[in-house]
Amino acid sequence: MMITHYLHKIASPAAFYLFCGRCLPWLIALFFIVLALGLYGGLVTAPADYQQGDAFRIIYVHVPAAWMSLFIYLVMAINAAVALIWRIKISEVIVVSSAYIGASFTFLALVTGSLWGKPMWGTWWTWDARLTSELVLLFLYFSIIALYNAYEDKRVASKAISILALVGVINIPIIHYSVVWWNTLHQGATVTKLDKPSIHIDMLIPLLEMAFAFNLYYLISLMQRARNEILKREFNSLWVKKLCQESSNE
Amino acid sequence: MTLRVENLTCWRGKQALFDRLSFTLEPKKLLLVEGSNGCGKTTLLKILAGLRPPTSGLVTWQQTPLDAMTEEYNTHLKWLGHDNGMSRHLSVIENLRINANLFACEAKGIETVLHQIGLKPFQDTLVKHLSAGMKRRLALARLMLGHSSLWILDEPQTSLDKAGVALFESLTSEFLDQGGSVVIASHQPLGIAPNYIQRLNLSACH
Amino acid sequence: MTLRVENLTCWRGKQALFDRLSFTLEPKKLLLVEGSNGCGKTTLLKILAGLRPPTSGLVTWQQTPLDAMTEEYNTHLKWLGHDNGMSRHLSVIENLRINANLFACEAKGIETVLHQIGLKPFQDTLVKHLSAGMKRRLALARLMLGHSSLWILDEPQTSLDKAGVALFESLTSEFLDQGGSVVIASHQPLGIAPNYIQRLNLSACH
Amino acid sequence: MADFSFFILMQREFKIASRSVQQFLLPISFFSLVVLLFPLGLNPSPQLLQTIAPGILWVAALLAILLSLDNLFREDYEDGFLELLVLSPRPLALLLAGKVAGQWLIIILPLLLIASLFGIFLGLPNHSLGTLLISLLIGTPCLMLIGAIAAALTVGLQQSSVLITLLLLPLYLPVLIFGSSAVQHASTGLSSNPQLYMLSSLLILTLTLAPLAMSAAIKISLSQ
Amino acid sequence: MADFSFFILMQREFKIASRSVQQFLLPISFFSLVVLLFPLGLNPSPQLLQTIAPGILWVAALLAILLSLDNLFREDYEDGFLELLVLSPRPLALLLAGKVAGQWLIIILPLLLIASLFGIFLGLPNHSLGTLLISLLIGTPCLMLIGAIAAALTVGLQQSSVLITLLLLPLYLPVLIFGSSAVQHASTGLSSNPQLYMLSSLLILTLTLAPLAMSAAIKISLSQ
Ligand code: HEM
Ligand SMILES: Nc1ncnc2c1ncn2[C@@H]1O[C@H](COP(=O)(O)OP(=O)(O)OP(=O)(O)O)[C@@H](O)[C@H]1O
Ligand SMILES: Nc1ncnc2c1ncn2[C@@H]1O[C@H](COP(=O)(O)OP(=O)(O)OP(=O)(O)O)[C@@H](O)[C@H]1O
Ligand SMILES: [Mg+2]
Ligand SMILES: [Mg+2]
Repeated sequence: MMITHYLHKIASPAAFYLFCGRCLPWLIALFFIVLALGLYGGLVTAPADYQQGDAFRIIYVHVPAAWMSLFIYLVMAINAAVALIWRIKISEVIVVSSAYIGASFTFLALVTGSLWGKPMWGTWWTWDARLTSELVLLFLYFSIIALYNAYEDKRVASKAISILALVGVINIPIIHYSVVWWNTLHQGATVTKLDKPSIHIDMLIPLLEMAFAFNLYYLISLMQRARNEILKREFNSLWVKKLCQESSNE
Repeated sequence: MTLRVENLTCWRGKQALFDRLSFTLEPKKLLLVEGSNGCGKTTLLKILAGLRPPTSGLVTWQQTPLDAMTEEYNTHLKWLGHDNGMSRHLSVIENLRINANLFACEAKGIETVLHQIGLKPFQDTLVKHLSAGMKRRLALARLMLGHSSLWILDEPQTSLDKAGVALFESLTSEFLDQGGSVVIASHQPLGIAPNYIQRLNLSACH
Repeated sequence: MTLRVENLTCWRGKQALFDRLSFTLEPKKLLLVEGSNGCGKTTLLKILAGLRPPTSGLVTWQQTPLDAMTEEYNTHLKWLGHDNGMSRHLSVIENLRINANLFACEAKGIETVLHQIGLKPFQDTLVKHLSAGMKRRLALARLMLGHSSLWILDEPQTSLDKAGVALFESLTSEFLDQGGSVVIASHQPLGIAPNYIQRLNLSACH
Repeated sequence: MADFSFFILMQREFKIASRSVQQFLLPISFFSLVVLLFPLGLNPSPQLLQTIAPGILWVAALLAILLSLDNLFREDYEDGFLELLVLSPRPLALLLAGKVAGQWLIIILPLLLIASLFGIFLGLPNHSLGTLLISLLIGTPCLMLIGAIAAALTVGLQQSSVLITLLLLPLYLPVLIFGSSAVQHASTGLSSNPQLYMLSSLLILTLTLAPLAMSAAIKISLSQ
Repeated sequence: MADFSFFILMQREFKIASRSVQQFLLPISFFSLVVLLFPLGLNPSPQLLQTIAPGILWVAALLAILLSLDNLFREDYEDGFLELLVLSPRPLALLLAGKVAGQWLIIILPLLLIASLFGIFLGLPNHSLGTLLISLLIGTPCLMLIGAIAAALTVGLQQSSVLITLLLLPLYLPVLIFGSSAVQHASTGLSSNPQLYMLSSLLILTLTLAPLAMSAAIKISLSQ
């Protein structure tokens, strides 16, 4: 009881709106610093691969983007559960806002992957399990967005997509373990093996930096989208009216 | 058995249908919801039945808010919307049997109800072969199955002929006499003793 | 411009709805078809509109049988059934534009019609977002587009509020004044000068 | 009056479609579903995939059109709009032809786009891609028109979708066979002209006869 | 009161289905359509056919179920019956589960029959025929239940059939992969137990969660 009460309090749309407003400038600054570090490390200091030459450097976009595509889905699913069980408005907003960002990252992972596939496997595309299941993840994001837009009433729409997001969770393990369950062309776990990553430390550090930068980017654009969405939904509530007055006074 | 509404507000799009509406409906009372086309009668009825959430405000039944006891509330409620809720591809009596099951009423009442409502000769006709008014009569038959304490009816007299309307009115009077409450949205005059009736004009809220 | 019916018989299943029905409808006359639920009013109206063939008998318009001149007859006819004939997914004004096109009326009348029928503020609302009565008003708006000499209307007052019914009655009176003929099936009292009205009670045929 | 009739319902279809992007997603989504299911369900070698690609693409197109037929007249029937069409002074055959043409136009562009995309992904050789597009361009109107007759006949019946499928199974076979064998011939380097000619003559036949059949079918369906 | 609820709508589905034989023809007709179209569209060698047979049969079963989903709740929504379900004192999840179970029972028997028939025609080895039937028996309830969630989410929306396909494209993938690879393994002589275990655990998952998701979805769809 205590916990849900507390949750409701800090997750009130007004509080969330103001909180994001305060965080955003700092996050943006941090994002640019980490991005610069990661790019420098990836494009300049990391040694060229002994097999792939400089072509491998696309790893610094492909792998973080692919990770994000899965991670964002998990964030969505968790928020969907929260939205359905505790009826927290902010979670509803996070689900919708994440869908668009997740779709973009998935698209990016697909494009960079197939750009990388051409020199590596000699083809843009093959129908192996990981590639196909990543494509299916893109469709999952699309279907969530389409369902959201099909509903007129956006509060109803967020509940509907929360259910869909939860049902779709079964796909995540399938995408992640596809390289284990089926023998495919795609790289097995290289970085995410816990004991001993099979990748050179000079390559690994920029990769982790890029992954962090991508996470920051997600957080930033999530906050911005969520703020917009909140304003749209609460257009006739007192705090939004007050906010409008303040900003027009300035 | 009291239905109480407190500060009920409903927005559709960018327009408020009603704003901070409050009333109480006691047993033996009929709330006649009136108002011009599109003023929000159907919407109000759906909220009272628990089919839609209101934008804000509270509906309570016996002091408990609706969303806290849906299934319990449903045992007391009978709903008749703009649509009849009958399957086109089933016969009259099959539809009634399913309804009796769904609302856990005894099935033996069905024969008498059919008789009363004038559909006995058509009991094996498929619903898609009924005329508009006969369909509405069938929907009314649902109200007579089993026990309930609250009826929520959206324009129940639609398509009924004069005998049908009279039948409906006598049914309602009887139900009220036995301590039921009724909410009706209607544009037609209602032949029920005025001491039962409590009026709500929605157009006035704008 | 006379609608004449001779020896019209219609069987539905194993039962005759009406048997050797004959009447004539002159201009400036309104035929009010009455009868209990399921007695065959809708069926008769559909036959008169040429939507169904009768089991036997003849319907003529200006001495010509209907099936010999469908498209010619259709230029004179306006039909309003139990359903409104409006697409849920189009807006009010789009629906009217398509109707004007379909019946080859000038589109400029649409604005005034919308105004008259009280749907001007909703002209860009999708039909699925209208209330039951607003939909019926929209269907009535069709009658006012372009010229016609015969209206066939099945329970036109359904779902209309008092203002809507009054509007409908004044429209009909005006149309009759200008020399039109009207066939209406209805259970509700009709506020139209009795000298226009010609009654047909279908229950009497059984 | 007849000259303009064709465009009334066509325009209406466009309006309805423009209400929601999803209408344009129909071919894409269903087509993708069918096409994607195969590589996943079959787990085939790239070579095998290439062999069966023309068949998969054509079957997927056929199924996508079949799916859209079920709803072609349903809503219009239920909200009473079909009655108005029959009672309009304009020629019913032309009105309905316009409706079907509108639906086809809405479906065809995304279908062609996505078909060529999947054609590439499935490893169809470049020179047969053109044949695929042309065969779809000639074949799909046949499918739509024949399907519309079946849809008109079954409007208002219980289980109309089953009936439609049953009615269409034999009717669609010739189109499918000519269409997919055109693509197959092209991808093995043979000329696909004979098949394309056959498809074209089927098209001419359906174009002239289907609108009349449709309007008769609608009148019959409504008069019960 | 809950104990009996499951059977109310199940019985109703049977009643409606018994009105017309066509209901039982739905799976057969659509399934046959898809399965027949392939050999005709592909023009393959018997060997090739045998390789792709498991995939074709599974894809056809999936599509047949997909097709029946579009109408699962539509009529009940339009005639107001869904409102009554929501307002009934019985647990909505159980009522809906009963409905889906009824539909499944109506579909499954003819489907299994026709699938084994076609399996033989397509040259599937005898020992993998059993696996085909078992995998369909475990897999199709998953497909029905997941599909029913999608149908419940899109009830009352414009273009619901498009949306359903789009929603199900990603959701059906796991079932299809495990199902068809079970048959493939069996026909190459390998054990298909791992796949069947995976399918069974998917089934248990959907059996427990889908009714709840469905009832939440129906309530949401009706409340707009
Ligand atoms: C369109 C083609 C491709 C797609 C859709 C794709 C998709 C993915 C996905 C979804 C992941 C994340 C897996 C997870 O964390 O569970 C991933 C990771 C990865 N991909 Fe790709 N990929 C593609 C092409 C390639 C190519 C051509 C290469 C290089 C040969 C490659 C190398 C990697 C590596 C090294 C990882 C990190 C593995 C790890 O440690 O988790 N990918 N890819
Ligand atoms: N599609 C149909 N198939 C078979 N019989 C039908 C069909 N529609 C109506 N009937 C039967 O025809 C009879 C007349 O129906 P009709 O709809 O004409 O009645 P109505 O006078 O319009 O009644 P209402 O006042 O209820 O609208 C009824 O007994 C009905 O059972
Ligand atoms: N599904 C919907 N989505 C959005 N707005 C709607 C929807 N249904 C109704 N409305 C709007 O809500 C308002 C009230 O509709 P409602 O159906 O409650 O009216 P009503 O009082 O029942 O009218 P009637 O007497 O015509 O039945 C109308 O202005 C209508 O435009
Ligand atoms: Mg209403
Ligand atoms: Mg009638």
